[in-house]
Amino acid sequence: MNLSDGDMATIWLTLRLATTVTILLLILATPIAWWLARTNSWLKGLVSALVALPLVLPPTVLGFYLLLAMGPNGAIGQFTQALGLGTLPFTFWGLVVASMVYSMPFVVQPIQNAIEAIGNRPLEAAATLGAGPLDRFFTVVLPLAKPGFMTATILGFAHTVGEFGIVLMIGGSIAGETRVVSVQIYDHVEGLQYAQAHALSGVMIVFSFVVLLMLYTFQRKRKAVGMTYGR
Amino acid sequence: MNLSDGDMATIWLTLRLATTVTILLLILATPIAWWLARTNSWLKGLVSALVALPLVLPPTVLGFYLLLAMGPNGAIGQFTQALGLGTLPFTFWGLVVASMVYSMPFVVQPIQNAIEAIGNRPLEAAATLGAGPLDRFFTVVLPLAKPGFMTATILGFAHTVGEFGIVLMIGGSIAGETRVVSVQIYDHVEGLQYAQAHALSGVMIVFSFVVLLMLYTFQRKRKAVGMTYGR
Amino acid sequence: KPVHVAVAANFGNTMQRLVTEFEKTSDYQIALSFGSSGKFYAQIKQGAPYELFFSADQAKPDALQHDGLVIAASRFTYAIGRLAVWSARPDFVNKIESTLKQGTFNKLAIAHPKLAPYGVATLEVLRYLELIDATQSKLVRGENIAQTYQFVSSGNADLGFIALSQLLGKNKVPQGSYWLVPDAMHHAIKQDVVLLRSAAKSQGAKAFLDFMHTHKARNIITEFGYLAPNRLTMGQDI
Amino acid sequence: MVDKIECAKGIQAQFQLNYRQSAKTHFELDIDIDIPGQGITAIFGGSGSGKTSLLRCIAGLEQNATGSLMVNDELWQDTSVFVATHKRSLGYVFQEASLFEHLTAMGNLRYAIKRSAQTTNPELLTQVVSVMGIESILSQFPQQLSGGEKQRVAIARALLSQPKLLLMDEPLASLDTPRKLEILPYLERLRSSFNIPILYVSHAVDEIVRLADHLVIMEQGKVLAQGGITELFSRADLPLGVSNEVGAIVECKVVERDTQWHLMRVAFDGGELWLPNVANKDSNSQRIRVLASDVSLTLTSHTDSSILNVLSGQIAEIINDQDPAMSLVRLKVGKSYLLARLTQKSLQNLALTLGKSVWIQIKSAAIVR
Amino acid sequence: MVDKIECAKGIQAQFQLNYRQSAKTHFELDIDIDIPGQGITAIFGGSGSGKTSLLRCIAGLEQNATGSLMVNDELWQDTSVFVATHKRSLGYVFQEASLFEHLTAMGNLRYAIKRSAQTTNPELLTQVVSVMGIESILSQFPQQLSGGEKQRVAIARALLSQPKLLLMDEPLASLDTPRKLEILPYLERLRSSFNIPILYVSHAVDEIVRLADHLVIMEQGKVLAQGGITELFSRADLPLGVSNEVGAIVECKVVERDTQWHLMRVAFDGGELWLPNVANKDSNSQRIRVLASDVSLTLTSHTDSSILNVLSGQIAEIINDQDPAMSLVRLKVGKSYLLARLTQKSLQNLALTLGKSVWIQIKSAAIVR
Ligand SMILES: Nc1ncnc2c1ncn2[C@@H]1O[C@H](COP(=O)(O)OP(=O)(O)OP(=O)(O)O)[C@@H](O)[C@H]1O
Ligand SMILES: Nc1ncnc2c1ncn2[C@@H]1O[C@H](COP(=O)(O)OP(=O)(O)OP(=O)(O)O)[C@@H](O)[C@H]1O
Ligand code: MOO
Ligand SMILES: [Mg+2]
Ligand SMILES: [Mg+2]
Repeated sequence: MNLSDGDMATIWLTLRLATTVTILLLILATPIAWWLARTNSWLKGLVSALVALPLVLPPTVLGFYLLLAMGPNGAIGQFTQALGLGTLPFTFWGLVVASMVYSMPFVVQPIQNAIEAIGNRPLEAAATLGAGPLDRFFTVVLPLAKPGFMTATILGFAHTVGEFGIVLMIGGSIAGETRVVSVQIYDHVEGLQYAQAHALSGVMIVFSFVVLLMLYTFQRKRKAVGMTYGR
Repeated sequence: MNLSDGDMATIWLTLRLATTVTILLLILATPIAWWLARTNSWLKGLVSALVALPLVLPPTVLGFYLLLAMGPNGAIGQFTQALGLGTLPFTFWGLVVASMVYSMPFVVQPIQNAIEAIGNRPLEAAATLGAGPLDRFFTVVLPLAKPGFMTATILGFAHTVGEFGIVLMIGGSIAGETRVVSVQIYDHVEGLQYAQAHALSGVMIVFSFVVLLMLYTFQRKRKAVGMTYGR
Repeated sequence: KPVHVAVAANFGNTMQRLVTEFEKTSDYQIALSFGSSGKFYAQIKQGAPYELFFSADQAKPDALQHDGLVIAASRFTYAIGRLAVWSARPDFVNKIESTLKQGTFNKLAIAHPKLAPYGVATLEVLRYLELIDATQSKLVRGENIAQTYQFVSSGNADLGFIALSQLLGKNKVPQGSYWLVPDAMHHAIKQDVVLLRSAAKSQGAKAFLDFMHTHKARNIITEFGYLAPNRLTMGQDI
Repeated sequence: MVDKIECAKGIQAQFQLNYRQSAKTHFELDIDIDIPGQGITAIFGGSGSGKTSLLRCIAGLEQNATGSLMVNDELWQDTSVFVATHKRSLGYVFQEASLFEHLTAMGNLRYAIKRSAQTTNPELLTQVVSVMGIESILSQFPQQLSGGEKQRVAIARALLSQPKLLLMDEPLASLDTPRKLEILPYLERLRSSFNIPILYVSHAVDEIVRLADHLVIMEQGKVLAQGGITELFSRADLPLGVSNEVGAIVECKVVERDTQWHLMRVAFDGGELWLPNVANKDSNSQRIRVLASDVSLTLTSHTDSSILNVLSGQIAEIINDQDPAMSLVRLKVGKSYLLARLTQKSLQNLALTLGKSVWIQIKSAAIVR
Repeated sequence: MVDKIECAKGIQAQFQLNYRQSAKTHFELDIDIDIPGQGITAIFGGSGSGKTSLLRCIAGLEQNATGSLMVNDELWQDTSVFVATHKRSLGYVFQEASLFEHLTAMGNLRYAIKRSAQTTNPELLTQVVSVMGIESILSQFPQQLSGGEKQRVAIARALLSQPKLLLMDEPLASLDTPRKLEILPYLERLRSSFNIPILYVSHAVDEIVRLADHLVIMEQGKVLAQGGITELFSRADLPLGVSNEVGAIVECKVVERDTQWHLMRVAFDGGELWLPNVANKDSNSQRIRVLASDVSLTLTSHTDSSILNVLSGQIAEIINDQDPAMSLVRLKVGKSYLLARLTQKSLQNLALTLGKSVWIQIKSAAIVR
């Protein structure tokens, strides 16, 4: 496989980005999903709609608006500047924020559904056994909602890896900082360097396939213990 | 709002595309999700991984490979030509197929999770009451897995609306046939016609927001009846 | 620390060659970003850390100049694009005008006129040949000329107006058949470069701009299918 | 047992099923039963003995079970045939109510009615709903029902599917006695007026005695005993609950209904008994259970006692009870047998020995129907 | 009732809760109970009467319930205070087992042990596991357990959290009698050796009688009666199951254990009774229940009967039974009361009237402990 150093750098950056985004998304999306799953507030529909909204805009366009918002004159930009962080576009953390906005619904929704499916009873049982809210979350909600968290992780991670419209717009394809694999493949394809594009795509596909296969197979094994005959 | 006729045409086309893709995806993804949720076959991990795989490629690159595959020399192209259908790129149905490949995981995964969460018992109860497989599916699985189907529909639809890398690649931006809103907004942005871009984005956002809000609010109402105190 | 250069996608391959040559003789490193000119415009307005911007046209440098984000004096036309009609099939382009007129092809791929200057030029050619109406129903538009090229190369479109540079790149042997569109049929596709105001003091950027004026650079540009302007004057016609 | 070829009617079930529980342990069901094709067969056995598994096999819910199943001439399963659950005309009341959570109570009932092979008489719905006492909760969703309410809706649902075989897994376990006393007679009537066989898992001996004609006793996945209820219930070696539930079952004929005292006189071949009248016009036969602990013996006949029923009989057998203080005495009364549970001390006091003639006292109030 | 200020010990609960069921119907719980801070209080009532709802209020699981709750001097809820469920030291055996599906049986037990306020003596685990008979299924997941097995694990789990208050919602409903007979004595021992109060929902009168000291009877969300079990059980106007479950509870002292006949002689203020010996070394007091249907009356004393226990008493009251054929007769025996259920006919035959002296016969075998 003739991967250049540049290709390798983008792979590492992509993994770093996707991992960061996925972890942060899980941390951020879980309380949102939890709240959405449990609340009876009228705000629920509103928040759900807001979370899903970024999806309907083309990523480049979303990226464009994020670029405006995070730029020196945008609301977010003003805020980050006031914090002394400078502006986010064209930095790794800018990519992180933008990817999070874009992949949020893929992480919130499956977790929310999984939490809803658990119902109240296991939580009630845990409470009567003396488990506080956090304890309940980690020992009851998390394991019982595992399929939802798995799905959220896979969709969130893969979507971040594959996304590039937004990344290109916010990141500006700066080698080592914001040029991720998707942008690199795109560049190869656009530059008609098909051999390189194929090689890099191939690596991505094979690598992702192996990871996904391992994930799914592991998940299947775990469940086989619990539900042999599905009583 | 200064939407041109061209803008309006793209909006209709987008709705048509997203609706078609979502309906077909639901029809196609449901049996896959069902199978994945219920099987103990070793193929399960493999199929799951394959379904999720398209996600990791940038849409444009995926579009590029689909373009090759659906072209006159590609495997799919040979097949469609043998069927006398010609080739798919630059046609509405080409967009449909490409969007389906790309949005498949967002539809399969939530449905699969929801079906898994139902468990066997409701199906067993239905069977003892004389409900055959299809009957069980429509009267038990579908209503009980409704949150999953909702999520699948919303993610699938919104993702198709927002998608554009793949659409651009396969569609060729033919007005009325393959030029959807996302492409149109993109064109506005790239062409520095920011006012038009803002107007069209605004329409998309407001429209989608209203639809999503209605969907979520309706879903919430329905559930409020069933689970007041969540026993 | 390298010089950040934003390059219109169509010039990507050429630019890589140029950079390789430049870095042979210079201590400066060049970091390239490829993309569409429209995107670069938006990014530069938001403070993108580029030092040089090689646009695919003159419109974006104009707009940036109007916004006061570039050093006006630095601007010049670095290349003039050339159009070709290409088919992946051998001999298909032999009698191109009649082929176009008779519509004996499935699709005609062009670059999106709104997005790519090659698209604008293509329309001018079609208008010149009075083929606008005849081809209207068969046009498919690529987001940029790269996509246009892919439409043709994958066999999905029989014909396409692409950049000559795409056929002549060092590492490619042109397949099929092509017709070089006479330059007289359309306005020159002038591609301008500008030095961003934020990089006014960048020695590396200046060195690279200087390199662009050298014979070596101009030879490469020509070799890749562009016209290199005779007199490299700032923003003026040749 | 009757010859199988002559009389294929009935339920012949023979199943093997293995549950792997962990690397070391597994549970094996291995049963072979032949039960009547009508009336109620009780399935009795300790927790984890395989009762639910047996019902699941019969319902076709355990795909991994091998064996064969004939239900009243219909072949439901053997090595080559496996009729899918939804094609077996059966009703199943699961151990946990298992209502459809997305449907109201009424929705659950309608689900069954729609899929019933027979058309449902609207009267049947009204009747079942009223016997189960669920009129007022029909519009509630399962999440809004109490434990017992769910169970009653589940029973109603199974009945409304009008099956040819009814499987009931502890259907009355979480119901209070008054409720049970409304449902039990209905099930009795089902038994007699429709000809459908019912398999009825229960831990409650009084329910079993009252309802069942036939009994299957299970232990660790195997059948310990099966047969007619009268026979099995006077076998003291079987673990029918505890020893003070032991008793004899007597089939009687009603010979007189005394309207003044609201009593009825029933006759069996060992004599006659007085018991509180029960208005069951449709049938003159009456099954009663006389608990061994309710029978006392005297050597002479007393007339100044509140005990109305005094029979004479002989001591046929004396069996040691699980409790060392007690003995079980089998009494021959006519051609029937009764059981008495006495202290060893009384046995000695009255010098009771095999063959001795005694007077047998049974309180009317103690007779269990 | 004792003055509340002097003796705040005990459980004072007062709750209102409204369930909206549909536009038209709703269920209202409105109760005010004051029960002892130790021993077992049974909660008895028809299906849907609000028993589970009451337990949920006490556990703090019904956020919408208003009212107040004091448990042995600790304030758990009033208008301004609401102690969260996990901070209330309680154990709850739900009506449906409600095990954690992602944990094995042992995992479920460990979950409770880890969160118990007290450190758990490893012996306690062994003991509880063995009483519940779940040694062999500890490695199984809930989906692999039978109904009764799940329930036993759930009981074990609640016990192992070593709470200060135990709420049990029909814990033994789906267990067979032998199993119950292993668990019941353990619960009895819990009552006596630890001082924790237990609220015990049950439909089974024998369980209640055996275990409970105190009784709360519910009907349609309200408390119909509450008080000591002896008192309530001899009140014939209460719907304690059915009339043939009516009986008197007598607290006795063991005065002699007869090893030859395996009997024991117990004394109460109305006389003495013989019953099969029970080896409960720790206590000399014995609670027995004498079912009204097991008591017969004679006018003279007989010596040739197998009935060992004959007491003398007077007729204190004659009450009409739900069954028109029967009467309940309240008998004064010493300072205690017994109940007899007789046919109206016997009443007439023997000319039994208020104040008349009679001989009271009770079989040893019929005495329920
Ligand atoms: N899916 C399963 N996997 C492994 N073991 C199982 C499974 N289902 C049941 N068992 C085991 O099979 C045995 C019989 O279970 P079954 O449910 O038939 O018992 P049961 O007689 O109905 O008991 P109960 O009265 O407690 O409901 C039990 O020991 C149980 O642990
Ligand atoms: N979430 C709810 N929404 C509406 N009504 C409810 C809800 N939960 C319970 N109910 C109603 O409240 C009443 C009391 O229910 P509860 O569960 O307390 O009864 P219970 O005494 O425990 O009965 P059982 O013995 O049948 O379990 C029932 O009529 C039930 O229908
Ligand atoms: O370089 Mo362009 O803007 O893709 O024609
Ligand atoms: Mg069972
Ligand atoms: Mg209840």
